[in-house]
Amino acid sequence: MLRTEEMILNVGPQHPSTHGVLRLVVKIDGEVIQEAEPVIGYLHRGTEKLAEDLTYTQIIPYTDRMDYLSAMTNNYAICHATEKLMGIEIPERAEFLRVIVMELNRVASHLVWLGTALLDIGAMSPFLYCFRDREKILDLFNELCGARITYNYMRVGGVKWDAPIGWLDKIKNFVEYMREKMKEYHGLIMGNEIFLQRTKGIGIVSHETALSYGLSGANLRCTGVKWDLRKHQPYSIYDRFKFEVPVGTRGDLYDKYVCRMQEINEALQIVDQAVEQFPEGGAIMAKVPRVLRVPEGEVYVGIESPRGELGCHIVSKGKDKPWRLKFRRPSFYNLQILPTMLKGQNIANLVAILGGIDIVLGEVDG
Amino acid sequence: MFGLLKGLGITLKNMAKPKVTYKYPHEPLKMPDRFRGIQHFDPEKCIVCNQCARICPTDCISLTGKKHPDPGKKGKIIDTYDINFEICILCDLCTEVCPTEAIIMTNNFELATYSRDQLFKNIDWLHENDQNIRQDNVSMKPKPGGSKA
Amino acid sequence: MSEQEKNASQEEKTGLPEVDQVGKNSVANEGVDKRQAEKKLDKDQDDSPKENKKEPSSEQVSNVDPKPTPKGPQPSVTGKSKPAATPRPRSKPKEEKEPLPPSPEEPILNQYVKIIREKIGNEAVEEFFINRANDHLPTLIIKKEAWEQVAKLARDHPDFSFNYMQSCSGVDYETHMEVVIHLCSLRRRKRVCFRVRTDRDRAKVPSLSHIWEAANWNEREIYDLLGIQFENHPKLERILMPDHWVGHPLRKDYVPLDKEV
Amino acid sequence: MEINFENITPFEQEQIKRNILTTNLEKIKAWARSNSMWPLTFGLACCAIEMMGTGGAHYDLDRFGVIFRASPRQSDVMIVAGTVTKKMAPLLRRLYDQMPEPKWVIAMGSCATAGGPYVKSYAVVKGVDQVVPVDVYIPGCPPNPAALIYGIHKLQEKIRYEARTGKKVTNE
Repeated sequence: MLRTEEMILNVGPQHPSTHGVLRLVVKIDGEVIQEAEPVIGYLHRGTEKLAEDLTYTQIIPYTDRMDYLSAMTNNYAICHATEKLMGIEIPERAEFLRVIVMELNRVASHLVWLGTALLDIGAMSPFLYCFRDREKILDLFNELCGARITYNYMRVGGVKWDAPIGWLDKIKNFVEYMREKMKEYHGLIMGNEIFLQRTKGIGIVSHETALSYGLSGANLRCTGVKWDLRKHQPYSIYDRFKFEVPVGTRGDLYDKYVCRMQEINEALQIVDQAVEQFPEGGAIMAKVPRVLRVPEGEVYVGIESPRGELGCHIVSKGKDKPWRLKFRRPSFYNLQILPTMLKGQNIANLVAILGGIDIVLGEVDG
Repeated sequence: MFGLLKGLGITLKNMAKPKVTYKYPHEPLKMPDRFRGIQHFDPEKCIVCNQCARICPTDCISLTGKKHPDPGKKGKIIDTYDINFEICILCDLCTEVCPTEAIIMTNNFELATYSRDQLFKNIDWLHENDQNIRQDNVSMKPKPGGSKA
Repeated sequence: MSEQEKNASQEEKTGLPEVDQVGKNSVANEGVDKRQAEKKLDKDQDDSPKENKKEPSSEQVSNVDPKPTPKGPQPSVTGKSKPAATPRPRSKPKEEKEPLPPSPEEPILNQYVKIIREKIGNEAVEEFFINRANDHLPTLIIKKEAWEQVAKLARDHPDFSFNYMQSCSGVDYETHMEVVIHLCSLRRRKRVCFRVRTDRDRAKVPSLSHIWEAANWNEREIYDLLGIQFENHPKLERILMPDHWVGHPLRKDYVPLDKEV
Repeated sequence: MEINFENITPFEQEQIKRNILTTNLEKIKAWARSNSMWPLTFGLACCAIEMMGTGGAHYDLDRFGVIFRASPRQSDVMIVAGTVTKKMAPLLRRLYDQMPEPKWVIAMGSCATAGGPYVKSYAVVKGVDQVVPVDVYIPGCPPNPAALIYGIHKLQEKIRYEARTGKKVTNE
């Protein structure tokens, strides 16, 4: 029997495999992790405090920079919460545009996850493929709103830009293209023995634990809990589209992978339907006062971002600036379970598990 | 083992596909019309309403106006107009609120510099920056082109 | 206070005498009556929304004002549900004419209150109302002493079964602090909002991290940014800011120590 | 070997010019360095995603000899991509100190340049140049990959220029 010694290993905050500036203090015994403690806050920028000094329109660009992989959903969260508090109903055309961009953004975000998570377990080429296809989505966004990552696209009461000429056809083509590519990814990854060995049975979470930790998104669904806010607490116009909520059974990394891949398919399906049903003409902005004075009150809305439930809690005191703005950041909740998942695992699985959670540090730290 | 070979086959298939890489530094990169690069400012159109400075989330715009030299006319004309491009986040809100389209976006993005001082753009620089100006500025109004057909 | 609750819970275990049960029910009914009375008040006060709006703005300028803002800090039935009554274009047309028709969630809210009052004690619920702007979200303000018990009840009682914590945030109201949790029951597909108030200077709330694990980091974050202490928290340390940081940034009176690095 | 320059014909002179590269060591060093800049992946926030995107297939930084390294010991350039918070600043400095000389820093995005959108925040460093010396600033939030490539080219130019003239480029 080899005698081993306990040792404390510091991973991060600057590390190629941490998805951002996460620091992990890991206590290992030989190869086995005894204890892991995430240290976060290296990207805490005080968005919530800044938001107290900004008007509701000015906050929207800041939400872009929180979860920078899916800025559209963040835009939507703040706009949706504000609209709820003010009682604004937004035009149908704007709703469709919002759903299209949000679902496209979900695809883009999952592609980044797929590329980087596979990079973590040693596969280089999926990264290049994923970024190649993600670039197509970013080009579409670039054409729509003039930015690639930080869109600032939605406004309280609608959206900023109408779809340019021919944009919807491009989306249709993209959906076709992406479906083709999904088959390619499937062939590239699914049969790969190394991938299966590195993911099957690794990082298992039971659904009770997942619920107690408040996990959401694919992290929750891979444990078998069918919970998708688009379906179960419908917002926007998601009740008009047919889509499935993919769930896993075991709750390991492989299930997470399968869930997310199917989510891409479902998102493409929603985009397809939205483009089909896209209304002819119509306004893209509701009638909104120039200065947004939000009536007094408190509101919490949760929406389904690619990472899980993104909530926005606004406390308003009847001014044009929020009294308190708090985001329920899904990555913050999802990261919390990491010590539990890492306990007793091999050190080599650390990055694989971390990659599987799909965190965005800008969101964890707020 | 079969799975690995299958993946390799897909990789090989992709080798024959056309290149996707842009030849950027050798050929200029065409950006879409709505792309947000840096602002262009037209002093003649400005009515010194201060809306852009007020909407800016980072307060990077500062402007001063002076009285109209022609005493018969009312209003002000612009005197200085500075954008501190160090902290501009290109959120496009200034061009959105401008009633006269005095400040509009351009597609120029080649702005890297050796010093921070050069990122402080004054009225002359912004006026000279008149290439690749965005055509489509009335964003909120519906356009017929965006419809299904 | 806590002794009383202990007694109450003990009574529960030992099997309650029937008289007591009836008494509690009547109290619950009283609560409803009071609510309705307040509703009427609301109608009367509704005519002067502008005056109310001005007051908080003046208060924010001068932080010293000891008086609570008329509406925000004391979310009574009148204050919170007012936005619904103002003549704005509402998403739900049924609310347009009558200032406050009964909310569809009201029986559920009353049931919640009844259960909590039965199981824990009359004083456990301070106030309760429906947050109309937020999809008729039942909102309950809980006494600090009963916070932990209510949370446990909310998770375990079959009529609640709120097994999922949606959000946990702290709010600084300048007069007091508040911890707001939004719970969700996946089985019943219902949401609820619980709030607890605490003193501003010695902010202290019992921790819920042993009930929902999700509360653990959230409470650390609230402690870090707002300075609310959580009793019995396993590891109450700063989470976002560096350990040596001075002050709690999200407090309204926070002054940054250094302008630059 | 002695070469008598007096009696070579103009034709021979032409041949010499074409076939023999006369240069000095500094220039060669600068040429080599500028064409194999290995940046340290110092991705912090949104800009990191654009930096990854630049490394992806469409922009392909490998064309310019820019290959991302994970270790500071192997890299010459630090691309600070994202918001530097006060908690992160000491670590940034340490990583910079760990890099071998000669080293350069690119501040990518307005956060790294001056704090950007978070210029009023309590937790953010207002410009990475307060912590480490910066050679090239790339504005934008986040700069698009082409802007990053332009910035890298700007740095290459700077390296070559400094070697050629021996002068420091500061405000040229």
